[in-house]
Amino acid sequence: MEGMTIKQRLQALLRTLYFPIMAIIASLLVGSIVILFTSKSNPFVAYGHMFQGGFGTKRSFDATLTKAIPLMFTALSFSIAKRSGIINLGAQGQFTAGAISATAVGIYLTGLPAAIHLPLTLLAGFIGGSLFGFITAALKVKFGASELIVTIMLNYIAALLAAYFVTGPMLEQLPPYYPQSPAIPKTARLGSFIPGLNVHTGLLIVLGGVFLYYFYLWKTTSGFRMRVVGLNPTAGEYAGMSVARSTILSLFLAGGLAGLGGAVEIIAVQGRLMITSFSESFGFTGIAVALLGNLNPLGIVFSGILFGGISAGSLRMEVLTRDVNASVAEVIQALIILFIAGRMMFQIKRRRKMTTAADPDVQDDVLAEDTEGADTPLPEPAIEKAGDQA
Amino acid sequence: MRKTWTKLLAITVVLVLAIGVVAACDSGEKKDDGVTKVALIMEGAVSDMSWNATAFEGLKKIEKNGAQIGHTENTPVSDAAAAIRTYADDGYKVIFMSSSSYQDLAMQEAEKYPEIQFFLINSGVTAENVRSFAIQDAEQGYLMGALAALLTKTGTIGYIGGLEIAPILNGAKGFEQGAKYVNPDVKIISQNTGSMDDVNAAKELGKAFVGQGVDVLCPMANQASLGVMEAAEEMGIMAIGSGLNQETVAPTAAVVAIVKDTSIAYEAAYKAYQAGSMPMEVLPMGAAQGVVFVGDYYLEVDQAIKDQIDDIQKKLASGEIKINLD
Amino acid sequence: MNELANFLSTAIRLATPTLLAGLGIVFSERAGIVNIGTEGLMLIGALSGVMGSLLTGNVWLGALIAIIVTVAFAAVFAFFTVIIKADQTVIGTGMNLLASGLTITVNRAVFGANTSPPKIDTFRTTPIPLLSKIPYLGEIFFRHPVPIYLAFLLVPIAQFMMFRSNTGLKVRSVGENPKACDTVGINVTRTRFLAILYSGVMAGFAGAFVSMGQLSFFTEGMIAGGGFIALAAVVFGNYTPLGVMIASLVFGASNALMFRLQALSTGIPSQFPLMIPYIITIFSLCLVSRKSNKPAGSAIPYIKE
Amino acid sequence: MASILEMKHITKRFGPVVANKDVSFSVEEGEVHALLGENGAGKSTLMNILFGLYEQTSGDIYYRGEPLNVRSPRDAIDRGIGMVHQHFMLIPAHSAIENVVLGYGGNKEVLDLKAAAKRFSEMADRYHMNIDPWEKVGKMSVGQQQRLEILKALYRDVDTLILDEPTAVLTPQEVEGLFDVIRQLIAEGKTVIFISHKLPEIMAICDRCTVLRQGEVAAAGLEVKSIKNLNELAHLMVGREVELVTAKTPSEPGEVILDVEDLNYINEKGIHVLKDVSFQVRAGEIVGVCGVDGNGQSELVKCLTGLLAPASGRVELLGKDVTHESAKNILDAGVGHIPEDRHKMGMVGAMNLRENIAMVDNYKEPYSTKGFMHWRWIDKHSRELVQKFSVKTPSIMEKAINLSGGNQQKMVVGRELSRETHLLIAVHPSRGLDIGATKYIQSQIVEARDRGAAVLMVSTELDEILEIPDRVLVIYGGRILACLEQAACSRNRLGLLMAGITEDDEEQPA
Repeated sequence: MEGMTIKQRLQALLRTLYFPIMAIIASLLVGSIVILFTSKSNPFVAYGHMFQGGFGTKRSFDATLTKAIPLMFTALSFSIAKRSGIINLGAQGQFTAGAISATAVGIYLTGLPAAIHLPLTLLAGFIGGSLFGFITAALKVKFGASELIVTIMLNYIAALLAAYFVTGPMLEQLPPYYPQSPAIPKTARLGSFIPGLNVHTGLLIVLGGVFLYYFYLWKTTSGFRMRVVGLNPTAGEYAGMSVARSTILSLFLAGGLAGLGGAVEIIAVQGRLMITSFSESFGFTGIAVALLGNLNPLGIVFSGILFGGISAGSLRMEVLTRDVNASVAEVIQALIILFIAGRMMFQIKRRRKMTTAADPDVQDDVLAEDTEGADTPLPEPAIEKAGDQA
Repeated sequence: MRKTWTKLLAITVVLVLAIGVVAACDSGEKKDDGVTKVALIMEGAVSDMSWNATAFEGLKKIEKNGAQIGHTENTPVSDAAAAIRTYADDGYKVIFMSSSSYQDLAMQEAEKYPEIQFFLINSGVTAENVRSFAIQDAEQGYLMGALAALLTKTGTIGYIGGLEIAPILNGAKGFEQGAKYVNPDVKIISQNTGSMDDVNAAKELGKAFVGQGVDVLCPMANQASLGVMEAAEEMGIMAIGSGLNQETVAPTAAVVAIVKDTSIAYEAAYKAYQAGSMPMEVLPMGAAQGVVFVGDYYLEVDQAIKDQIDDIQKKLASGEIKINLD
Repeated sequence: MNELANFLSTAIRLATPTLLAGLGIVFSERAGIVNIGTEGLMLIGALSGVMGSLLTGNVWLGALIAIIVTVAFAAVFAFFTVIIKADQTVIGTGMNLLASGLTITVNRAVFGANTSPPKIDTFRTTPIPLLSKIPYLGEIFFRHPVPIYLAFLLVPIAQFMMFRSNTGLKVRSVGENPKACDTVGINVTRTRFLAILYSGVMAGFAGAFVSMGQLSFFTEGMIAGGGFIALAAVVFGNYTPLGVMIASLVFGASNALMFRLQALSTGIPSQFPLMIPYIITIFSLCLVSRKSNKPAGSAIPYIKE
Repeated sequence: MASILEMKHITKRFGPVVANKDVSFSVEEGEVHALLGENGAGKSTLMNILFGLYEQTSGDIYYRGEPLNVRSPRDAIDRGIGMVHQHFMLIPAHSAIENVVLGYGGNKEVLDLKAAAKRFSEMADRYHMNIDPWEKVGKMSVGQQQRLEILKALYRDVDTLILDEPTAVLTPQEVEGLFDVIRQLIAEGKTVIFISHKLPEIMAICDRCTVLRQGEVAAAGLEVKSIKNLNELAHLMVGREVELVTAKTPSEPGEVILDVEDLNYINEKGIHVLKDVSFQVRAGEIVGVCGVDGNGQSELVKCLTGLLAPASGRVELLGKDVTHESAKNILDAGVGHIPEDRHKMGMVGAMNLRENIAMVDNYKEPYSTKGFMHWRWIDKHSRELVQKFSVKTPSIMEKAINLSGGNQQKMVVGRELSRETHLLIAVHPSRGLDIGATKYIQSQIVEARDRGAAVLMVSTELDEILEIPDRVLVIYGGRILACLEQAACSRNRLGLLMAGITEDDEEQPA
């Protein structure tokens, strides 16, 4: 970034932010039409409540951050798989699997000091999720089964497994026998790290995860190879990389990150595994977060906070407007996905490649590859450049 | 260059909009006008025609008692704390939480808001500002089981539950004991579909039950119950409803509904709060409190059977019949 | 024996939504489009069908309204994937989320938090004269609501359309090699767009059948994975209408089996029989994925310069 | 004779790039008109405009005296213009006849493929082309596919046929067959536009020629008969004097680097693609592999580089058996590989130059230590490499797709040559490049040889094969038919061998 004038920096920032901002505006506009048609409230008043509930006060921002943590985990899960060319729609199932295994370690391996018990619980969450990721990868590598459908099916299977565990083996043996596990002991719980706020240490863990995501993909050879294979598997094979290995490793890590998220959610927020622990779609919202963040580490953090804010704020919107349903927030999140993925519609002028030679045939191929190989032509993360040049 | 300016313009528009939004919300700030504000936090949808619907009915009854009400639905456990805080910030004084899943969280949050009275539905804990009442789902199941066992001609009856949460599981236990109480030889098939939403699964399961000889079906699965009622209607057997208005989808099959009108429980709890007369122990809300009762019969049923069921209802209310939940 | 007939009849009934949606998806898949959003489209079809039936008092008009509304949403999907050329999986995921949020919002706005479903006209069982009297076979095949007959009648028609008609050839070709189609004057964008709209028609009808044929009301989230199963049925059916029918019947039968296993009260925790359809889906995918007719241009946007 | 086609002042811009600049082009009815130019001169662009695939930025087209407004190929076909593209526009999963009727205006909704096949076969007979209408295109040879493409156009009753580089994938003998078809078309009164950069072919079949250079017309409507000197034409095409021969000294072969013995490969469809392939490559020599595309070259290279597993046989590298080693280990053992398709294999378009340069050796010092990338060193290395191989790029942070084809290839060649290699495998190193870039890359390959590397060069270009290698292997149908010293090679001899005709066959033609 050396030698850039302030104007250039401003332009670069605008370039980065242009599409996300346009997508958010468009989503809010379309969302306001939905509000107009389904309620008597003024959409802008409703949005005002939503904004206030997500970012307006210290306490609402606290809720937003708490909400953002699992979303950032699932977004990381989707992102690392996507970087390797895999579409992981199974973060929900991996999240659930991680929660189950973390709960198991949390409630069965008691009597350990927190310094051992807590890391073990987190590790169990990671492994539980990565096992689910690994199953997907193995079926893809061995049988060529599409990960899209396999991951979705595994989501359902994970939910049923969770139901089985909390009604069967893990059932808390206390009348009146609620379908839930016993409470996880203090030695395996995560608490708040800022007095007076609810946001828990999971935030530090997920930020660590974001940093490792960045560091792994851009600073290590293994991550570099994963990116090569993700953008162009044929070239990866040519350069002596194994696509199968990359698929397995990335889904293993993706599952692990989602599973870690599930573990954190259980030991920091819910305190025990319940049959209704996963009524929320952490997995699919995580995809939206990843996309809005352009699979970029910093982007994931910011979009995670934004989505956390929309979720947290939608509660306040529902409460204060009294007739705008919180599901409008889901509509807005969905619209953000659509407008981000379809961001080309906001392009004012068709951008063309700068080509140094007039070779239209090559150029044609190039354009095709741009969209085939890397359907999201990803700008390099800003922090990478800063880091490298430093 | 022009592109940059267009983008700049776009971003300016956003900022203006955002400021407008913040300004808009500031104008509608709360003012305390002495009316008690009562909130209800639900895990499911109010449109479930069952558990949450009757909870919402209860809230509306509370509104008729002069309170100002607010509700949130589809609130997962992870959002419950935020919901509580939102209501607390908005000056709510009473918060009902309609699921046992909320128990841990509610206890945690209740400590932070001593001025707010919490009511936990189907929980087993209490604290200074936390009261719990336990809806006697088992009693509902007991009555259903007893009636089904009296009605059956084939000697086989079926219970279909939804998600395996406490009310559903307790209902199943009650169902079994009630059936055995009137007829120790009756064969009981009892299963859960694992979902309150998947109506079709409940319906198909109901039909499969009929294949096993079941001739009286009893659902307890919130909105999925409707599927069971439809199955009974289509297969030409009898059904016993578990909530309000479920008979509408089964005009020739629905015998009666064993109603668990939780709205009565909500209203009763609120009245006790206003009166300041709340014991510390967990309040049972069942036949004794008029929450669980046998509704109007839709079809012709022998008076003897009706009488026997009334008798059982009285015995449940008086505590003469105790249901074992272990 | 009677129980067997009942089982098969159930399998056919349960296969129908998968088959209806699958018969649409098979065309869009052949055209090179992977529509993960079918789940959402079916949900929209289910709600708009009930609203339509309530409004018009006629189930067929309701189904028509369901189809129209669903096609409008399919057009949104097509707009983003075919014209804007965005990633199909991502847009499909977005459509699912949108449908989920929107159906809740609209259902609440229209029907409110009622405790009883509104009475609507629905698809009723229509036994076919004479044929339904045949022992066993009659019960298995000829005592169903009309959409079930329609779905199965559509299979040979779709098969013929796909492999013997000009449209079918175009659809198969734009999925294999859009550029080659361009050079013989086929409008790739239009063909793909229309294929998606057609899959929208079928998804809408499938959704309407779920809410008005299998049931008689709408509940939130009622499709419960049916769209994904339909997508899997197309892969398992190796991208032919006939194959989709066989795959749908396999899934239908596995569901019917699952319910029967549960009804038998075997003592197996209920969650395990419930997993059967999902496990069969995964298993069937592993079985066919290597020797598949998957179009060469699947999921790749066509960018013409 | 009157002009059947007039293209007037055509300009086509792709963003900032001008592909055609004020091009005027006129074709008379019943002639074979050559459109001559280097790769990237704008020939294909011009024809794609005519055929309705691109829209011109400005300029007008007249066909048979009337304005021609084509929005899509459908309009062009309706007016009687057909085109056979350089990359075939066929669908491998469909049968020949399905490909032929696809998009045909006369189709009824219910297809009568039998009637179509009958008409198709009659036409094929008329032009002496033997194609089974029911065969899947995926199973056809390249030559058959081209004939199918021509028939596909003729099926639509076109009277002007554009052939875009039709000879690139044919053996000299197949080229003759194609010329016969062209002559027959002309005899029937049709018009042919023949795109090529091969001068002898143009002399052989064309009546007139128009030369394009860097998107502009260098010469219009030259009478081919009046051209006396090929160099004159070459000069027009290239616009500067070019060293047509790469400087090269006789080779001094050293030890055996690559030893291939009885290599067999059977692909997933069960086809025996490589049959008992044996040869050696020594240090300091260039061995050329010559043959028509699709005769097993691609599989041979993939077997050698560990991308495919041979069914039997042995590959030794520097005396070590590497037959079943992974691609990574083989690259590690000192093999440089310039792959056949740089877009698909050689680079990652969405990554920047430095990442592409680190792609192969990323796990080695000094690219990385213990799994951590050394971007600072890679940056330095990349800058040197860009400079040494004169890759034109704004910076090493530029994405590879934003480079021109020639510069991409230079980057790939530079990367492979800068690695420590004992064996360099170069596949179609000059495909798609202009003469300048071709000569540069060829000279770099020769330089690698002179440094003592063994080089295996696969090419379909006879000119290149005749010029660069010290020895030539001819591959046909998966077999090595002959191994010739460079001195023993001639265009005719290689041509016959590439067609699978060995000297024994010549004596007794089958």
